[in-house]
Amino acid sequence: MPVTHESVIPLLAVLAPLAAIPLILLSSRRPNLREFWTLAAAFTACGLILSLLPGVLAGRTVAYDILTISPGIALSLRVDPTGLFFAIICSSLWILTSFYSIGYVRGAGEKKQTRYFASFALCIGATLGIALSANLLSFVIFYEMLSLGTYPLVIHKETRESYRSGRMYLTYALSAGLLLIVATAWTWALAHNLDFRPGGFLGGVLADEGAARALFLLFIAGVGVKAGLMPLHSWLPAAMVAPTPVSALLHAVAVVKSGVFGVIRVAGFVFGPATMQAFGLDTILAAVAAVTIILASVIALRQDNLKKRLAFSTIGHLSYIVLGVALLSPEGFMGGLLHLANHATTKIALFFCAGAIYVNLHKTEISELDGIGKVMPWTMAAFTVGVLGLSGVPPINAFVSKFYLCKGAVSSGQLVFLAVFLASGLLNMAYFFPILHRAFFRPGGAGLHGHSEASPLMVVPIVIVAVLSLVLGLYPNALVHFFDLARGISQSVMAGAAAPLAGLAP
Amino acid sequence: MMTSHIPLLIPATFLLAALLIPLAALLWRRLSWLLAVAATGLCFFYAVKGLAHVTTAGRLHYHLAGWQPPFGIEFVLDPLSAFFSVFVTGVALLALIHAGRVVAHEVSGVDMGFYALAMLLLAGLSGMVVTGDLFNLYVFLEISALASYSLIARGDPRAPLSAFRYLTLGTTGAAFYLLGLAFVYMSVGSLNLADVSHLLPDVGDTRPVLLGLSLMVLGIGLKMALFPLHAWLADAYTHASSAATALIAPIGTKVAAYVLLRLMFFLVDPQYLRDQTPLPAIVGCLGAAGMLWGSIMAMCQKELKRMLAYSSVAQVGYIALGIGLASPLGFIGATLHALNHACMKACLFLVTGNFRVRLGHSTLPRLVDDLRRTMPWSAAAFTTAAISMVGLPPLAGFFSKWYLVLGSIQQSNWVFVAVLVASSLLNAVYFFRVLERLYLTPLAPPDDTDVAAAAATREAPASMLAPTLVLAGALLVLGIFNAWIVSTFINPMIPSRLGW
Amino acid sequence: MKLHQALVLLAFAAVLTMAAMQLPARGDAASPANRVFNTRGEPVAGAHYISHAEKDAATPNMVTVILADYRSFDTLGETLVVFAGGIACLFILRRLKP
Amino acid sequence: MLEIIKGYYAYFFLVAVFCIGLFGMMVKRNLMKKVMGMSMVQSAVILFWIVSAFKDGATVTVLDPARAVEDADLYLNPLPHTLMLTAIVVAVVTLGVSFALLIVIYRRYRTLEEPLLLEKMQ
Repeated sequence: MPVTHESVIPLLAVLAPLAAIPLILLSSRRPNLREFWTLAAAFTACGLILSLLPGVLAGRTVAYDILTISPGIALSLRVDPTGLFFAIICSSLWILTSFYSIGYVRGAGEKKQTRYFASFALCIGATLGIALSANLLSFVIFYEMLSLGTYPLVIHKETRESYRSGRMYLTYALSAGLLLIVATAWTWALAHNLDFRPGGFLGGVLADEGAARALFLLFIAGVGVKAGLMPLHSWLPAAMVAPTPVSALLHAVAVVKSGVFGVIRVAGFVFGPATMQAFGLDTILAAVAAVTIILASVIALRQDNLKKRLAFSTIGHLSYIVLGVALLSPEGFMGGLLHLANHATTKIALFFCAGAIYVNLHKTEISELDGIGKVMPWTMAAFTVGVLGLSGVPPINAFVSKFYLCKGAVSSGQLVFLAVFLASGLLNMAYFFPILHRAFFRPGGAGLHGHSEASPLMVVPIVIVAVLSLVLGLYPNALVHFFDLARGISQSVMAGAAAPLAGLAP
Repeated sequence: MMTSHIPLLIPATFLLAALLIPLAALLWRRLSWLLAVAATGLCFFYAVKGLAHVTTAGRLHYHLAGWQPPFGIEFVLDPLSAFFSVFVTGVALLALIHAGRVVAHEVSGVDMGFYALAMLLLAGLSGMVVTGDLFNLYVFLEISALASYSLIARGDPRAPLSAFRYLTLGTTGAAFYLLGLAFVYMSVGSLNLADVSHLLPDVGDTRPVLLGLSLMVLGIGLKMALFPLHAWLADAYTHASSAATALIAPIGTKVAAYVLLRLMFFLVDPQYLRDQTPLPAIVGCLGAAGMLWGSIMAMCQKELKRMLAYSSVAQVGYIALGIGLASPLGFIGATLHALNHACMKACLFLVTGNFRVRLGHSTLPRLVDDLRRTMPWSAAAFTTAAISMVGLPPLAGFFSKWYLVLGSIQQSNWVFVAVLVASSLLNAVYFFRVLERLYLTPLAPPDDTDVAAAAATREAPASMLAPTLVLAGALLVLGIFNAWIVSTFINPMIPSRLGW
Repeated sequence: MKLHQALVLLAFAAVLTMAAMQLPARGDAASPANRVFNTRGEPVAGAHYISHAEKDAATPNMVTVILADYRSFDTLGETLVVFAGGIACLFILRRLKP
Repeated sequence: MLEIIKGYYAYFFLVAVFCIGLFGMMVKRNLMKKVMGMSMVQSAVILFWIVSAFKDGATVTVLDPARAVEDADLYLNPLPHTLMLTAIVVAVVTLGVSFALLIVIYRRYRTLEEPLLLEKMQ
């Protein structure tokens, strides 16, 4: 058994963004102070999360029970490798996004900025809560908070289109949340336990195949909405009416990855690989994910709006992770986890670029991008890094994860899925490369005269994420040991045993 | 010792206040309000003290005039009645503090009558909660009913007619209760609740008893606005003054729900009832139907009070659904939802009162987003309560639904689960509609006069704002500490025959 | 619509009649409400009042004794109902000066 | 058969009165007639209780020196009588309040016919 220590650090990490909300609201008349609170919370949260890393690498698990929320069930946080993995991604990217946001909302002259920053903090707090939840009910509670917190961001522009998207988002998210609540209640009725455990805890209690499938489908519908699994995805392209930093962090990282993280938790920590296999649940999940990958890539080909194309690309890449989990092989699982991190850095770079182009040149359509590579060289260089990564070109980080995903497909003997991965890689190139072509090799129009790079508040974060993608591609274990963590997690889940992470510490 | 008198003191204080208020009003008009608030505050204090005593030292029995139970009337403070009296008096206290300004604004000139009737209403409701005698319950039921008919009769021009309808239906409900009680009395020979429940197993032919019980449930269902007996509620709540609605809506139906809990869990063996008769199933299905119907009707309303009234029909359905499950989890869900809904509905109606006093109306299409700036606290309280009604964690409303879902799943009642899910979504639809109006720039340009009115208005005065915010805060506290509430107060009240 | 309601009421009346036939017959001195001891051997309220009223309250009319002593709280409630009715009429009927 | 009629005719009669009252409340369009129906319903219930107090060969509940109080069968059951005193008062007061409401309605709309009322309210 791994040793579990009690510590308030996870609680503080979750509370840091939440505590920033009243401060942000109170200083609504003083923008600089308000932004200071956002940054302070971002650095605090990230610092607290990173401070947990050495312990987790050494095999220690840190937990904190906040209070009992239902007889027998506590609202509790626990820092296991999986949760920490996700928390690191979110909290570190929040810092970059905060800088970028400041540049973006000021540059674009957005109204109701206080509401924007407050909701953003709420979303991050909820996402960290999701990452560090120790059991399903805590997960559900933070999941619902996230749904609610994202709504003001989606309707931020307050246009007819954004209202429609906001309602759509809320309908999808709340229905999904309710299904998840039902699934959680059902799980509790079956197992009288909701604590996540590597390898799952439903193994012995599920007997009936129909019930197992129904419960699994409830779960997948619940988390699949946020994970953009088809046919539950249509809110995501619609939600692209939100300001770009929101699309970047929330609709490419925090919100959608919470859904994917939910799939990982459900598949690896509630059902467990053995149960999944026994009832054929892996096939269901893999089929859905494979269809999503291909369809999303094909649809992306036809989008002219840059953010919409990125959105469909996101849908496809989220399903990479889901498919990796559904393969039920250690390499696949590990590849999925790595893709969780790698897709985050690359996709956020692409969204940041889209936002910089919008603020600087007010262009949103791909057909308008001719020649902007010369006007915004840094931005478009970062864009290129992201595109290459997502298409699976070494040495960008997403290549590593795709490699492991393919390896997983091979080792599980399901070559169909290998074909899916490869075909999707080609499709990725097909919908991304024309953008690069336009940006660098077509002559720009007259509208580009007199424009140069966006504000440094935006360009610097863009360059940082691009460099990050490159560094993580060359040294997958750099900085925060993502590689070790992912390997440890996948071993522990596949072995169904306690985490054999001890000894991996540097 | 004062503690042993608490069961009597709660209704008696209200009665005394009701008698004193007409006299006090002769001296100084404002005194009637002060007296009403003071009496309710005192009763709240007694109720809290009683609850503390019941939790630590066991139940309190008070034999009026010293006659032993089957012969005299008995007041009982057991975990269930102590719990209900605390939140009924607590919510009433906040509503009455809030009522001070609203009454002056809406039913000015008859404030003495308002407060005296409010005291009689509370005397009746708290008496229903503490009494252990089934006929005495009827007497208190009628006191509270008469008070609420007349409270509702003042308001906009249509109020008297809706009050009249409420009166005829309410009286019929009481007649049903009394007829049912006649059946029970003739088959058992006692009126004391505990005595009846202890003699019932000896009754050979239970058909008259069950019919009597069904008639009583029917009568109480009318009072509780259980679907399809809810016809009186929407009109009554809409046309009455905001002060009367805010007082009656949160607690009136809850006390009826309390009586239903008493009848179906304590008068008869709930397990026998569930396994041998369709009564709990019927109550549960009516509750489920009410949840859907009330939510759908609420979606169609343009007037905030009317929307909230239909939402009450839906929320009462949740309680009925929990009662219909006839299981420990259902019991917990129903009891907790009664508490939560009392707080949520009170908060929502108080905010409606704030709008009415400041804007002069509470019509949905005329609310504009300037209110967000001019009445920020009222809007925030409304948001909190609305989110809690939708059932999002960590606010209180989520947890009662959680227990109801758990209870339904435990019995593999998937229909109820589906209805709970659907009704929550419908709640979201109509509450977010209001929130959009409060917070977002409207798409169609609103009426200029409405914009001007909203821009010129100010936040409600402290005496109205404070109770609203206390209730909104309570929702968060109740949500976070729900497990404590369940294990400390609700678990001890679950009847032992239910096997928990 | 009228016919519909009448039919519902007829069905209701039939149910009530059927149940009433299971009740003790009118005038049955041994019915649960009228007998002296119940199934558990404890005294039943109705008969207890008959035999104890004179002793307890020195009043020959048993109904009076119950009304004013054993169950005097019901009577208090009754007077309060009258009081409530009075206040209610005041509240409802009072015309306000415009 | 005769036995049943002798023992239960009062109940049958009262059930009929109860339902007629309900029918009146449901069907009549005049508010005053609704009040009459309501009153019938209440009276039926009150009489139902009174019937339950009857014992064959018993006398009224006032002490009779010729009859020993120790034999409870010699006196009617006093409890339902007492309870119904309360119920009658309640019924009367309810009637009074309903009249007050009708007065207000009549003052405002000059009619008590429900369809007319609803028309005037539009």
